[in-house]
Parts: sequence; C-alpha cells; structure tokens
Amino acid sequence: MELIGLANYAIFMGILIGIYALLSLALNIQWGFTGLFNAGVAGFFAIGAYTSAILTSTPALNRMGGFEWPILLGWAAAMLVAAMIAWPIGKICLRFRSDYLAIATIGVAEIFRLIIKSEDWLTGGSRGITGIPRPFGDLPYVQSQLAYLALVVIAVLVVYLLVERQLKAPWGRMMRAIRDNEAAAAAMGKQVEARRLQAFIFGSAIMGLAGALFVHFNRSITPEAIDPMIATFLIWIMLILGGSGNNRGAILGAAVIWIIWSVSELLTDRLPTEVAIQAKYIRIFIIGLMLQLVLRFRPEGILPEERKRNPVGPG
Amino acid sequence: MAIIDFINFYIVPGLLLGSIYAVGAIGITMVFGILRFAHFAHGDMATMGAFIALAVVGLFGVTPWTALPIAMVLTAILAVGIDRTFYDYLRKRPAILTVMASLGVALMLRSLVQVIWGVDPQTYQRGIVRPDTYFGILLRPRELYTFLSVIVIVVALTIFLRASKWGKAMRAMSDNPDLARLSGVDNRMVTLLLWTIVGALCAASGFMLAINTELTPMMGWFLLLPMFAAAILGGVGRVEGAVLGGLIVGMVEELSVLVMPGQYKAATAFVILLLILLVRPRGLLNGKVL
Amino acid sequence: MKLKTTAGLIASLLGAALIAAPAQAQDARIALLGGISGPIAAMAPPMIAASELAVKQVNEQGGIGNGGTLRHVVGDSACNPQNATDAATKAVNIDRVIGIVGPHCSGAVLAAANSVAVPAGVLMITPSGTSPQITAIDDKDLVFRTVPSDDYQGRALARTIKERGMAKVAVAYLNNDYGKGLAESFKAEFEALGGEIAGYSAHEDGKASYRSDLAQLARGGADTLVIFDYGDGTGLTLLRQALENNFFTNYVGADGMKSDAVIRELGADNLETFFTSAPVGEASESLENFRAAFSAAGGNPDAIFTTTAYDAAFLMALAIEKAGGDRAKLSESLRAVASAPGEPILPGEWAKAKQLIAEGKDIDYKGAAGDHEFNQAGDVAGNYAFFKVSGDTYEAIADMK
Amino acid sequence: MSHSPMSVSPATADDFVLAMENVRGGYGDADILQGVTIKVAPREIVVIVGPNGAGKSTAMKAVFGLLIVRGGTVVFDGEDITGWAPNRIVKRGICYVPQVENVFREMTVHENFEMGAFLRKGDLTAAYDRVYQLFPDLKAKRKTPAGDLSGGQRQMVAMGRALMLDPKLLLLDEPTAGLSPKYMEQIFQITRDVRDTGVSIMLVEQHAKQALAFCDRGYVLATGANRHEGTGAALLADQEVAHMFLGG
Repeated sequence: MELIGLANYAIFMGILIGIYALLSLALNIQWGFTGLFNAGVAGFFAIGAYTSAILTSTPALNRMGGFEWPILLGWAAAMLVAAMIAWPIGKICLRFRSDYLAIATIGVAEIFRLIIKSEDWLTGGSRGITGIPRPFGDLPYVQSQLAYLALVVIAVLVVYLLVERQLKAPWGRMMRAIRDNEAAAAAMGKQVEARRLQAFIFGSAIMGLAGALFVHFNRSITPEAIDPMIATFLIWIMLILGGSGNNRGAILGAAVIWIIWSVSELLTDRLPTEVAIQAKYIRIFIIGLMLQLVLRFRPEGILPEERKRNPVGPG
Repeated sequence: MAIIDFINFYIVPGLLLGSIYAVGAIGITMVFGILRFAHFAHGDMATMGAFIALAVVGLFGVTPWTALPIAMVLTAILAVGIDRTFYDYLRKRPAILTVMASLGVALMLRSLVQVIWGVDPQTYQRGIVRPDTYFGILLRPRELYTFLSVIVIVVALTIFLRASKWGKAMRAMSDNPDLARLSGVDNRMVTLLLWTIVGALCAASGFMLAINTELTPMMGWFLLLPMFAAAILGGVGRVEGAVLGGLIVGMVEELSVLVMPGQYKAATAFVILLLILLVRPRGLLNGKVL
Repeated sequence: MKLKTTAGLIASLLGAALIAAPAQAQDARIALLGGISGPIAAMAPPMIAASELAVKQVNEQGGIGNGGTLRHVVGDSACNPQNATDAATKAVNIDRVIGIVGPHCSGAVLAAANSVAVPAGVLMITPSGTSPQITAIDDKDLVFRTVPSDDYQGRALARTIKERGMAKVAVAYLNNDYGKGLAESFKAEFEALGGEIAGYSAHEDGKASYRSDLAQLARGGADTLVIFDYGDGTGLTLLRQALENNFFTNYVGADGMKSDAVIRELGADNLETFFTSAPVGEASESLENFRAAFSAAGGNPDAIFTTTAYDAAFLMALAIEKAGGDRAKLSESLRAVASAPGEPILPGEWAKAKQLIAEGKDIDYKGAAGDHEFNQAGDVAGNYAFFKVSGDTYEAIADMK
Repeated sequence: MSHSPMSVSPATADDFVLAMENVRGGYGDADILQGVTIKVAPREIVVIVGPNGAGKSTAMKAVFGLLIVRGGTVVFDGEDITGWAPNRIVKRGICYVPQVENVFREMTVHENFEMGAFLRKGDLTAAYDRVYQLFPDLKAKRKTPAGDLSGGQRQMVAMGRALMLDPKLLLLDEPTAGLSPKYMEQIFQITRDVRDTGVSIMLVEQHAKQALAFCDRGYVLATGANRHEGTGAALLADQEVAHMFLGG
C-alpha cells in the first residue's frame, strides 16, 4: 500500500522534475553555453503553454479556440511560436550586455504575463484555459501518471542528446569560444550575432515545449503558473546549483531543488500547524541558503562544466 | 478636468511614487556603478528596512519618522553584514554569481520578514489622514515629510559624493575602478561605505512606501523592477540620473491610466525600460554601459 | 548511476517521512491545502485555522467512526499550479488522505483537481476557488466548493445596492479570477437593472499607488465605489487612498473586502459608508455558532473565507462519517449530508450529527456560510447578507436577494 | 644572483631608482616576459620600444605589480618590491599612467588631481601648484569633466593625477598613442619638464623613432626579451634597430 503511494509520488516528482529539467537545459543553452542572461524564462514557458492550450483544447465560448488539434501538433506549435516570438526579441535584446539583457528580458516576460492576464479573448485572462487534453489521460491514475512520465522523460532525453550533439559539433565549440573570449567573438563579428540569436531561439523553443508539457499534465493553465519566482528565478537557481555549462548538471539541479522543496514539506508537516505554517516560509529561506552555500563552496555548481584546457578543480 | 485636479490626483501621486522609486533607484545605480552587478535583493532589503522601522515604533513607542533614522542605521548594518557574508567573496568571480547570490538573499530576507512579522498587512499608524490644502494642492503631512526626506537624502548624498574625500573615492571607483585602485583607493572601504549608504537608502524607500500605503512582505519585491527601470533610465552610476529616472517612472505610471487600461499600469515601467535600452542605452544622463 | 543516487535519496527521505507518520486503521486523514506562501499568504492562515477548528470539534465530540480520529495535514499550494499539484500528490500518495479541503486559489484548484484528485479518486472541497471554470471540470463528481461561484454574489450585490439607491457606481477590481468574475457579473446585473457604471477598471496587485486609477474612476461622477479585491491586500491600499482623497461617498466590497484588516488599519470611524456582502447561512444561528467557537479558539471570524473553510472541513468530516471511511462512497455521502431533507445540523454539532448518522437518519448541514445544497456540478447557490462596520466588527444589516 | 648577458649597465644596481632583472611572468599560465631586464637611473627618461607583442606594456605592468611574476626581481629604491600589490607600490613612490582609461571621465580635472593625491595627507597646495604649472592649459579647465577634454589634455590630466603623489618614478604607458604630432611633441616636452622636477620616468612608446630621439636611454624588446639597449642616440644609429622599425 504505502509503497504504491511512494511510487506515485516519485512518478509525480519525476514529471515535474522533467519539466523543470527541460527549462533548465534550455537555460543552459542560453546561459551555460552562450552567456546570454535570459531572465525571462517564464515568458517563453508561458507562450508555449498557452499556444498548445489554445490549439488543443475544446472550443470555449469567450475566447479564441480551442481548436482541438492533436496534442503532438500542439507541442510542435508551442516550440514554433516560442521560437518565432524569441526571434524579434533576441534581435532587439541580444545587443545588450549581461545585466541589461537580464533586466530587458524580465521586462518582456512581465509584459507577456500582463497581456496573458488581461486579454481574455486570447488567453481566457485571469481565469485561464481548461479543457486541455492529456495524453493517456483516460487510463487509471497510476498508469496515466506513468505514461506521462515516460513522455516527459523522452522529451528530456531527446533534448539532452540533441544539445549534447550540438555542443560537440563545431557549433558548440564556437559558442563556447564566443562566450569565453571577447576578442575571438569580436573577430567573428556578424557571425557571432547570428549564433547567439540561434542559441536564444533554440533555448526559447525548448522552454515553450516545457510549457506545453506542463499544461497538458494539469489539463489547465492559469496566469499564476507563470509567476517569475517559480518560472524564472527558480530555474536559474537550479541551473547555477547544478552546474551551468553542464547538461547533466542542469538536470541534476532541477532534481535537487525540486526534491528539497517538495520533501522538506513532508517533514515539516509532521510539526504542529502553527509551526508547519512558519516552516513553509522557512522553506524559501532554505532555498536561498542552499544557493548561498553552493556559491560559496562550489561556485561552478554540483557538476561543473567540463573544460579540457583547465584541469584545475575547485578548492 | 480642472488643472488643480490633475495636479492633485495625477501629478502629486506621481511625484510621490517617483520619489520612493528614486530613493531605491539611487541605491541600485550605486551598486551597479561601483560593484557592477544587478542587486536583486534591493526590494526585499527595502521591505526589511520598513519592518525594522515598524519594530522600532513598536518597541520604543516613537513616531514613525523618528524611527526612520534608526531603521536606516540598522538596515545599513544589515546590508554591510550581507555583503560581507554573501557577496564579498564572489567579488573576483563572474558578476552573475553575485547576482544569483543577491537573489538568494532576497528570498532569505522575505522569508525572515514572514517568519518574524507574519503575513498580514500592517501600518505604522492606524486610521486615515485627510489632506491639508496648500494653495489648492492637497497634501498630507506624511507626503510632505516624504518629499522633504527625499530632498534631504538626495542633497546630503550629493554633498557627500561631491565634497568629501571618500565620496569622491566612491565616484572614482564607479568611474574607473582600475584607476581608483592605482590611486590607492581602498576597495574594501568603498564597499563598506557603499553598503552603508545602500542599506540606509533601502530602509528609507521601504519606509516611505509603507507609510504611504501598508507594510506587506512582498512590497519590496514589487518595487524592484520599477526601480531598475528608473536606474537604467537615468543612466547607470548616476545618482542624479536615478532621481530623474525615478520621478519619470513614477509619473508615467500614474499618468498611464489616462491612456491605458489600469491593469497595464505595471507594464509602463518595462515599456520605458525597453525603449530606453533601445534608443539610448546609456540612459538620459549618459551613464555607463555594462 | 546518477539516477540511482537520486532515487536512493528520494527513497531514504521518504522513508524518514513515513516513519514519522504512523497511521492507524480506523483513523481518517484529510489534507488542508492552502496558499500559505505566495500572493494570498495573508489570507491562508486564518482559513486553515477555521478548518482545523472543524477537525478539533470532530475529535472532541467522538471522532470518526468507532473510536477513530480525524487527522489532517497542512499543505502549501502557494496559489500556483506547480506547488498545488505537488502538495496534493503528497497528500494523496504519502499521507494517504481520502479528502482534500482546498486549495484556495482557482488556478491551484484546477490543476490539483485535474492532475491529482480526480484521477486518484479523492474528494476535494475548495472553500475559496470562485472561478466558473471549476464548474466545468470533468470531475467524476469529486470536486465541490462551499463558496458560491462569483456569479451569484456579483449579481446579488448589484441588486442590493441598486435597491439601496446607489444608481451610479464605479467598479475597481483586482485583475485575477476572483475580482474579474465578480466585476463582470456585477456589471451585467447592475446594467440590466438600469444602473449606470460610470467607471470600470482592473488593477494589478502590489502597486504602490492607485490614486490616478481612482481619480480616473471618479471622473465619471459616480458617488459609490465598488471594490472587488481583498481587504488584506491591494484592496486595503485602494480603499485607503480612495477614503483619504474623498473620491467617493459610498464604498462597497464583496466578501474579499470583509476583512478585519480593513477595520484595524483604517479605523471604524472612517468606515461609516463602507459596506460589504458576504455569504451567510439561512439559519442565523449557524454563523453565530461558528463565530463563537472560532473566537473562543483564538481565531478571527471576520477574516476572509473562514466560514467557507470551516464548512468545507466540517462537511468533509460528515461525508467521511456517513461513508464509513469508504473512499468510493465519499462524494455520494457528501451530497447526502449536505442536502435537504434531513435533520438540520449546525456548525459544531458533531456529536448530534454522528449519532443521527449512526441511527441511519438523514441529516442536512446548514453551514456558517450557507446551506450548501450542492447542484449537479458541485457548486452551491449563494446566500448573502449585506454588512456594515459596527465597532470592531461587521454587522449584517440586510439579507441580499 | 641572476644576471642578464645583455646587461651593460653603466653603474651598479644601487645607483638605479629601478632595477628589474631577468623578470619572467604573464597574466595567466603562459609567460609573456621571458626574462626582461630594465633599469632606470635617477632623473632619467627611459623608453621601452619594440614591435607589437614584444611585451613592452607587460614589462611595465610587471614593475607595478599587475602581473604574476614567476622569476627575477624588481628592486625599487633599494627595496625588493617583487610581488607587491599595486596600492603598496603606489605608497612606496611609483605612479603608473595606463595607456587607456587613464582619467576619471566623469570627474573634473581638479577632482582627478585630488584622486591622485588620495593617499597624501597634509597641505597639497604645493602639489597642485606643481601640476598646474606643468600643465597651464588645465588651469582654465579645472572644473571641466575630464571626459570632455581633448585627447592631449586628457593625457596631461592623467600625468598630473599621477604626479600628485610626488612619485620618484613615473610609468607612462604609450602616452602619445592616438595623438597628433603636435600633441606628441607637447607630451614629450612635458615629460622632460616633469623629469626636471626630479622624477625618473619609464615610458613605453609606439612611436619608436621620436621616442628614442627624446629619451636618455632606451631598451628594445622583442618577443618578451631584451634585444638592444643603450642611449637613445646610439640605438637610433644602430643598423639592426633601424631595420626593425623602418621595415624593409
């Protein structure tokens, strides 16, 4: 009995970790390998989520759609639309240096969020979208969860392999050269701009996919899901903690943070309610503290980037 | 609409909001200028400062405005402590790590506020205050004090930065850090001064927001992005630019409701920000480009 | 290899959690999920406390079944789908609850119902998810709410204030599902009755100033401002700034504004023209019972959604008792204990209810926030009263039709 | 005691203000300097010239503690300052004027001088008089932000800032880079004037011919090592040196 419960919980965690791992991998392409400080992850996550939601959901009275497209088409569209929106944003914003890019992308994501909250005809406004189909959603609980986990794991695996392959290709070597060496980057001029834009678009498309996977899992989406805290900054913490520049680190970071977040509550729930409520606030403190500890003792993250030319380890 | 109404209900609130943004933006622009990183804990540090003032009011029974200087000192000490504990050792590493550290600090501060003071909205003084009229302009004492405090803070800070040895050293550090070091300016001292000032300014901005509205654990976080917009708008590293930027952002936010639906009010700061980055990334007063 | 380590880590942590939570066979477990962290952090603790009051009363008056205890866990849904599904999954799978009271925010309810409660067959009663979307969930009759869909309240409020002679109003609403739902239904009804909406605008949470928004609303010449927001959130800022600037004469809020924070921070003297609506039971003793008990337990009965939170937990307990702890019969039992006909049960009357159930008699819970006659979709029709501020609390001055 | 085969110094080490001997080092793992020896006597203007990538500026930075030195010694005024931090070296009496970004652009001319004297206590009137006497053009511009000045004037501000600490040795990194011939002449003249106030000067120059013509002694570096040294005139007369700079 209890073991099945544990397994169910583990499956659920696996699904959410997988979705966060996708976001973390996508951010790794942008930050870890290209040095683009995108602090608007939530924006692209939202675009993917809402695109797929509008296209695949059942028709609704007071907003556009739903068009009842097949789910896979919805996912593809989520990536495509996220990429298409990332293109002009990248075109405009990538000229800014690190911190400015961060603040500009936060701004863009916040504008998206306000539009999503306010334009009822498109997104259902603050009420969001429901009636979104879930693949294998008709199976019994456990099987359905397992099937979804399998889908998410496949998505993570495909993205992981794709990114790894790209990195070993000349494309990836060049990206790293651009990131690490201003002079080399300057020498390559126009081409660099194009590469950086590619990385930005590629990463954003994967964020869109993560958004799509998220809405189909919940069969619904509301604007609360794209709060910058849980859809941007949390992912940054995951990536930095796991090890930016290392794809396995990105995935591990997502897992570690989510597990700490989730499991810590299980333990604090055993406490009396008043204390338990306080403990929920303290959870936020713990995440902050974790980040500090990693930055202090392992600033490259748990799994640092593998650099062939610099064998000097931490400490 | 009568001119006087326009002044009372759009211009004055805009200036008030802008003053609060300005005080916060000065701190952000100074950290940007001297330490070269975006300080994400700024808003939550302001929250902390506001709640420290609340604690001072509660413990000693003094008026809020008397509590303000005490809160400024305490928050300054806190800010220096945070720098020593969480930022200082990252100084030689890429700036992103310090940015992340400041995000972590933001979370920790917010959580502390929630644990210590709870999550209910609170005020320094209960009840409401109806305004006095000055030549047709409606002002409450607290608004008057807010404006005065902002002026005092800006003037004092300007004098410090323009006329004192260490003020000049701070400007030098912001202007050209390598050369400042070559001139023998002690980095640690400048950093210490910086966080003292930033902490005090955070407390002031949080306090002023709170006395004009309420204290809530999230108040500072909501303030963060408009303050960043103000700092960049004015020109990074420029104190007078931050003031100007703050006033403009505050004013535009309040005036935006004349032409846009209210729910997009929050977007105006970002739109200004994006426009300025596109058209004039150095900001109005020719700040640094990071 | 890494996967194994991770799995090992999860397993050991979970093991620790389980050891800490021994379960006894005859006990029943429910979860109280609330937006403890996040945007409604100020509202959640009193709601949780109200639900806990119900749990406490149950256990003091005989517990569940034959000597069993009603146990509960508190989970943080943080008002977002990510945390809500996480909290619900833990409650269902680790704590093995058979019912969930919560979550508090509509978005969280939608996600937790769709991806956890409904597939897992767990009964869910939300005390504060007001979105009409909840009605539409394909829920296998497992999702209920003790708070009416905002449609009812908005319309009732429109009728009431029209009747009271406020014919020209401005509406300010928080741009979330709660504020928007109320505003839309209010507007439709008010205009149908021939009233004039002289200003209508949404605002975002957490801005420092709303004065120009208010000035803009006041320009239409309305004498009454209707605020659909939370009294311990932005609604307080808005009301303060409106009062301080004399923008309007009358101020009307819905249940979200009926918060003690409003009286505490603004002062009763300043609130003579402030009115709110809130759901009440048909039998006025219901509300009194709850207020007395909750005050005695140190709670604040004027805090938002405490009545619905109490009713949700009490109803959950009644349903469990009726179903004899059988998860499959839970929703059917809930309908039975909540609906007429039957012997009326008021808040706090657990011992009486338990005995009637044991005797096989039909009961009908009449709650603090309404009678809770669930319709097909698990929604309740609203029963509202109109309140004014009186001293340090709110006093009902009229029923709302 | 290491000693360079190239060393044909006219006096013993004690007679030099600065003696940098056989220094190796670089910014990262790789050595850019492969053993460089440069000496400066009191009241002497020493020029370091060499082709691009010769390590001229790097050699100067080695003096000022801006380099990881992995071999050799830097002795200043009889004291071994190898590996000292720049601010300690400043206090000891060496000032450095970087090639670029060598003024505080947002601060006025006068404030730049004030920053130069940051470590000095007591009355600074004499120091200000000295710089304004050396750079009379700047007197009228004392309230102007340095960033608004012309390139030549900025260079003067940079030198003035460095002189405020009353150093024994002034390091100038390509002070004439990007300046018109007229300004170049002026800077050289000022450098001589500064020397006449009792300061030793070491400068790195791109304009080798002009610099060798005006200096007291010169060093020619190539690929991080000494190539030639001697008086300016002697080096100019040297066939090999001429070949190096005139091409062909």
